[in-house]
Amino acid sequence: MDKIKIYNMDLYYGKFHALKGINMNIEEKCITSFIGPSGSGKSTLLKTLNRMNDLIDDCSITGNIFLDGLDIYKHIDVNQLRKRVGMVFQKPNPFPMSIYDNIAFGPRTHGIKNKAILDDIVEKSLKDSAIWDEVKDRLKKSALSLSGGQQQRICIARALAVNPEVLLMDEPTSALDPISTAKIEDLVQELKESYTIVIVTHNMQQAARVSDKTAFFLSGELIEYNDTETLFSIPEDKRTEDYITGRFG
Amino acid sequence: MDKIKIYNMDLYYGKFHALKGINMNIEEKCITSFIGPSGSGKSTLLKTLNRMNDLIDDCSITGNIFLDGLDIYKHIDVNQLRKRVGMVFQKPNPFPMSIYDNIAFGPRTHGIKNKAILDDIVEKSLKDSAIWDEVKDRLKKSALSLSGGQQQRICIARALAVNPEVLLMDEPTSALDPISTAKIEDLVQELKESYTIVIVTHNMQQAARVSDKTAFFLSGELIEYNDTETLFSIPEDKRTEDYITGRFG
Amino acid sequence: TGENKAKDVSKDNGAFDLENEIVAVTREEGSGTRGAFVELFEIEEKAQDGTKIDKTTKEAITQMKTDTVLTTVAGNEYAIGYVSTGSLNDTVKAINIDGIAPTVENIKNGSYKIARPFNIATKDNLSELAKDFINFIMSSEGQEVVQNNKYIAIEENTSPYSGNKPSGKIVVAGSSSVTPLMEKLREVYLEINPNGEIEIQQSDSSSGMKAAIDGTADIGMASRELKDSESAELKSTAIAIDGIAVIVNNENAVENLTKENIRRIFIGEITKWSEINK
Amino acid sequence: MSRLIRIMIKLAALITFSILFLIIGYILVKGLPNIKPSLFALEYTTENVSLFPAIVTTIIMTFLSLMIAVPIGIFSGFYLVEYAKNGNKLVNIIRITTETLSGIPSIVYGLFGLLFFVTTLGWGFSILAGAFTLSIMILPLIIRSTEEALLAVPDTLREASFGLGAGKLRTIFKVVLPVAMPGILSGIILGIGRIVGETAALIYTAGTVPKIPNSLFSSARTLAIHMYALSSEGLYTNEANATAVILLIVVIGINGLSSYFTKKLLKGNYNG
Amino acid sequence: MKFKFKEKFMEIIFFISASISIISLILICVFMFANGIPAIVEIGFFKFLFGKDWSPTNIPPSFGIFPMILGSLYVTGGAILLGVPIGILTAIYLAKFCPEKLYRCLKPAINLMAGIPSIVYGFFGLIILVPLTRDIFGGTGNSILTASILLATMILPTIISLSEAAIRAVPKDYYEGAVALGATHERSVIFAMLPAAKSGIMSSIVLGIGRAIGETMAVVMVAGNQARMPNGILKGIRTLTANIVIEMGYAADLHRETLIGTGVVLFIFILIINGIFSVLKRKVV
Ligand SMILES: Nc1ncnc2c1ncn2[C@@H]1O[C@H](COP(=O)(O)OP(=O)(O)OP(=O)(O)O)[C@@H](O)[C@H]1O
Ligand SMILES: Nc1ncnc2c1ncn2[C@@H]1O[C@H](COP(=O)(O)OP(=O)(O)OP(=O)(O)O)[C@@H](O)[C@H]1O
Ligand SMILES: [Mg+2]
Ligand SMILES: [Mg+2]
Ligand SMILES: O=P([O-])([O-])[O-]
Repeated sequence: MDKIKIYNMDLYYGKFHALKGINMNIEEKCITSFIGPSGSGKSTLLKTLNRMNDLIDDCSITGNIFLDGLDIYKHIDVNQLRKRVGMVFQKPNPFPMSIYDNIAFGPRTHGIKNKAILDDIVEKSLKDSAIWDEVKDRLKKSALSLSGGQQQRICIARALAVNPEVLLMDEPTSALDPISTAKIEDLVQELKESYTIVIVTHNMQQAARVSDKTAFFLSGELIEYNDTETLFSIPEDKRTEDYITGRFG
Repeated sequence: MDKIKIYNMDLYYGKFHALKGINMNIEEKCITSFIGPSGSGKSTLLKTLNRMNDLIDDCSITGNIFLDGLDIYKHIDVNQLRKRVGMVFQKPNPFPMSIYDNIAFGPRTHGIKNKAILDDIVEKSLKDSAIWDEVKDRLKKSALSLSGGQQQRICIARALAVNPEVLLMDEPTSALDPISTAKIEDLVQELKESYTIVIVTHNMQQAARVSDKTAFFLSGELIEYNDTETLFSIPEDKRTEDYITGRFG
Repeated sequence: TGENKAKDVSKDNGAFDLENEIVAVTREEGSGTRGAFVELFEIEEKAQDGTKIDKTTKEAITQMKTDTVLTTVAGNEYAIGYVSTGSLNDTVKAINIDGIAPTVENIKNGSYKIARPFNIATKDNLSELAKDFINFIMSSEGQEVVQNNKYIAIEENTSPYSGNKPSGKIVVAGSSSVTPLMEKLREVYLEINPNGEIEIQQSDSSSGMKAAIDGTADIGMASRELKDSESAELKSTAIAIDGIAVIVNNENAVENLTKENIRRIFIGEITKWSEINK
Repeated sequence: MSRLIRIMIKLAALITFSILFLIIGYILVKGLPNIKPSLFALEYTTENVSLFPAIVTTIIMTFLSLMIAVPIGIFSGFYLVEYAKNGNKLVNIIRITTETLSGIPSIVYGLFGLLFFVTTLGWGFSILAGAFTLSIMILPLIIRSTEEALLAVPDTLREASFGLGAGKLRTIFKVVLPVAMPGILSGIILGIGRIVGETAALIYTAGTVPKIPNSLFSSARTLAIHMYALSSEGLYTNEANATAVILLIVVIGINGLSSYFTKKLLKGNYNG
Repeated sequence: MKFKFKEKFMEIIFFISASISIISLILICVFMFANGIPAIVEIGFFKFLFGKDWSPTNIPPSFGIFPMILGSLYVTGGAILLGVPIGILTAIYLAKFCPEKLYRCLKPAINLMAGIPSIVYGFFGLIILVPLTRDIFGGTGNSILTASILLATMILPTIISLSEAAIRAVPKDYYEGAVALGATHERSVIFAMLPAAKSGIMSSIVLGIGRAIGETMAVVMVAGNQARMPNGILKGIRTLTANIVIEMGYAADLHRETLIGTGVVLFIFILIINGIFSVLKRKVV
């Protein structure tokens, strides 16, 4: 079943045509990865899925995106959309507050006030993002004092804490070591049971390892979109082949 | 020959013992990589080599570090040290000015005012960091309008522009696509001819690919330090073996 | 008359230098003090055709309050200015004009002519308290307060106060020059009539008149004559006379100036202390 | 080069603080010897020239004005930065108007307050009319400093908050405001400075009655006006000098209190 | 639903706040223009603006404010020349050079400086600065120079506080980036952090200029207030604001309206300066 449908979408930053006629369906409870060289528009497309591009002034979009059949620009309240479609960013961006408050921010936003429940959520989210052991003794310390990798895992925990339906991850492991990465990858596999996941990655091994479907972007165009196995073994497009075999450029 | 000698170094953030009794020599014109899980102190040690840790208030250091036999804390002016020991950060941090001015910042700092020379340096640095073609038409545009990957390559170019002797790179390719990464890796290999390079990476393939020597860190300790080939093929320490084979946790 | 006893010493040791330019300090256009000063010293030229030109030199420093005139003159050896006699203090020296000192007696007996009235202005339907307070001001008790504070009483009506001590509240607003006197009058009056409540708003003559016209104040205070537009709506009464003293720095040896000298200083014809009496 | 920069920076700081301490020294030297108990009598008379009522009025006036201007100013800042689209013509007009109005002499505000609050609305000379006039006067300052402080908050924080499904409101109050608060506070402190030091605008709106006000509709004088009133005829110069010292102390007190409250407020915010 | 209501409700509150601000700002403008424009029209635009004689109480009166326009330009220009560099450099000092302990004393001192009333500055100027400049530079002391120095002092707190806040808000990444290139602390702050704080610093300057132009009570005491064409910085001059505050108390009728008209001129004056600044701001990206 398709969770998200993107129909004939074009996106401009001012006059710069950043995404060109994108058509694609993202399957429910499945991991989709976006690959492509830097600047190809992966992050841009990802952000569009929970309307984070609304925040950019000169960004204009044509075409439609549907979540469960509803147009996200017309029929869904944007905050509800973002609650349902969570996000982890490329650069770690913890809030300048304590680790605990960072994680509890989302649940509190959605009305959870009970201390015990919050404590549980915080603990679970931190465990799921493989950082509990490192921070359990300093939950009241500022999240900004952590290392880059730790910060990013705090951000992942923060996103998980609101229990989204879809999780968008923009190179979530680019700042992580292999062990944490492996943990996150495992986690992502687990989450697949109940969530739809879209992941941007530069690491083709990662894409091959974790995702069910892969989309390859180049200069704002969706070049090829297929089952991960198929795409990596028998790419249809010459450019895809060149890219995945590193012959590119 | 040893470019840098670290002798019995301990580092504390307040009371937190972040680096424990580090002894190591970094060879001249050679690529050394630091690997280890997140929070193990790789970035911390790297920053110590050009005294970026001076900027952190509650950071205290004991032991000695020598550059070409001179104690960097006693016998070298800190700005000269940083000119000689350049750095690329984990998070791209271009200045809020034009691309051109970003690259020219370092040379200008060190007294180069001649426009033609600056132009040359800017072009060469951008070419070396594999981003010249993407930005050559918009050198006067703000560097902040670029994508994450592009920004990081600008930062690499900026570091190269001052012609350092040693180049410290903290996960310089963690935000780059494979093609740019490959270019940077090639570049690093080339730079080795004339520079000493220390690179922090989470990507063990990268470490294996580019570096001559590899150091493995765990919880602030230097566990093992050896030729890259040796370390990856016949690690002496059980923990190193567990880590590089991904059995760690 | 008008002789100079200034020590004519060299400029170097900082003593008084007669060759230094005179620094004339005047008040702003429209100030009551200035109005009286320029009129009485004939600095203002009135022609038959109704034109009126204030010829005060444009080089004169203009200060907008009595205290800043005092401070400027006190701080500059070569300055000359003028202030209300009520505000004189020992930081400056008041000089005699044509040999006459600016004392209360001299002003009262008419030998010292440089003075102007303090006015209050009211509308027709006054409250009981306002009427009574004005009666008090014009009574012998009220005029005694005027005299005790270095101002000159209005001669006319000096019968004693005989009010019925009404209660209520009135607002008196206007000129800051009149305010100190009005505060004294208020205090003495409230001792006689504790039932009343009097608020004094210190601003300036024009605001006082405006307040009286639109009813924000019961009584307006002005240190100048009323403008035509104001007297169309208000009735004014002089409650006291205020002398104007010409002042110089304490370092200045000048004790006396002729009226003509002062006029020529202020229209810019005399620019050096040494030129006086030539 | 660096040495030159450092010398210039230190020299500038030296100049600034020398002048400041010169001024403070001047105030103290002139004022301290004239401070005497009678200045603190409950009621003002021409004998004791008490400044006590003026202290009370200054405090009331400051907090009343801040209560009006700070929320409106900060909320306006929110609207301009977080809601109005960038490049919105209206925003630019407001920005330019606020900046322009900050250069209008306060006496013009005073005359406006006189016409509008005192006369048209019929409030008479009153603390309320004074506070409203002052509020309008310091609004530009608060709006602008809020705007700048909000603009300085990195967008990544807003993105993170929105990404969690937080609405604008929550993002603004829980994420953006705490980060921006120090900048806003410095605007508020500048505003306090203007309130406490203002004379021209208040003479025409709050009046100059030297009494402790018994309602918001009473006329009363702040310390600055008290000083102005005492000095203007050159009759109470010593008392005016003493008032300046007390004024300094009151400013220190009010500044301290506002920093304290802002910090309190922030603490509460982080745990919300 | 409740959630959405609250969002909408607060957005409306913010909008109303912004509207109140706008309305009150517009009211002030309307007040000024309605009172000032008729007088300007009656006198004649050019006669008013470029007339060199200001004798409002003469009969017939003469209302030329050109000397005051120049006066404001000179005094404000002087204040900016002295105050802006010192202010920004001091802000840099406080944000990046000052030891923590010293900062805890100096910061409240700056706040205090902002809280000193104009008339205190005025007396300070009259009693300390006027004799000082007279002794050092000559002239009467009540001069453009003295007024500029005094005004520069008075705009310092505005510029310092707002610039300091802007500099502190710059992410430390920029600083680190510069330091790692071998730039000294000074260079990193000036060339990497200042550009990032540009917008905030610019607006501190604009507000400072506003304060300088709009300031009256202090300038009036030291500027000499001669309503004639300026002739040297050691001579006195009258500014537009001084003109308003000096004469408003006694003015009536047309005279009063011309004073408010002077306010209108000031408004336009600052508008032009702000216009120049926003163009500059856009250019220097
Ligand atoms: N806010 C913006 N304004 C203008 N152009 C933008 C903006 N954000 C991105 N771009 C441009 O749009 C293109 C696509 O950017 P995007 O960030 O989506 O690339 P990406 O594929 O995620 O690259 P990377 O792997 O480097 O993150 C790039 O050329 C970039 O310069
Ligand atoms: N400024 C600081 N103050 C206090 N603790 C710090 C600071 N910076 C780092 N640390 C702590 O020091 C330890 C080492 O941090 P460091 O950044 O060197 O790790 P790292 O190996 O680079 O990790 P990563 O791969 O996540 O970047 C971590 O536990 C971190 O929390
Ligand atoms: Mg991206
Ligand atoms: Mg690190
Ligand atoms: O000059 P006055 O202040 O007395 O009008």
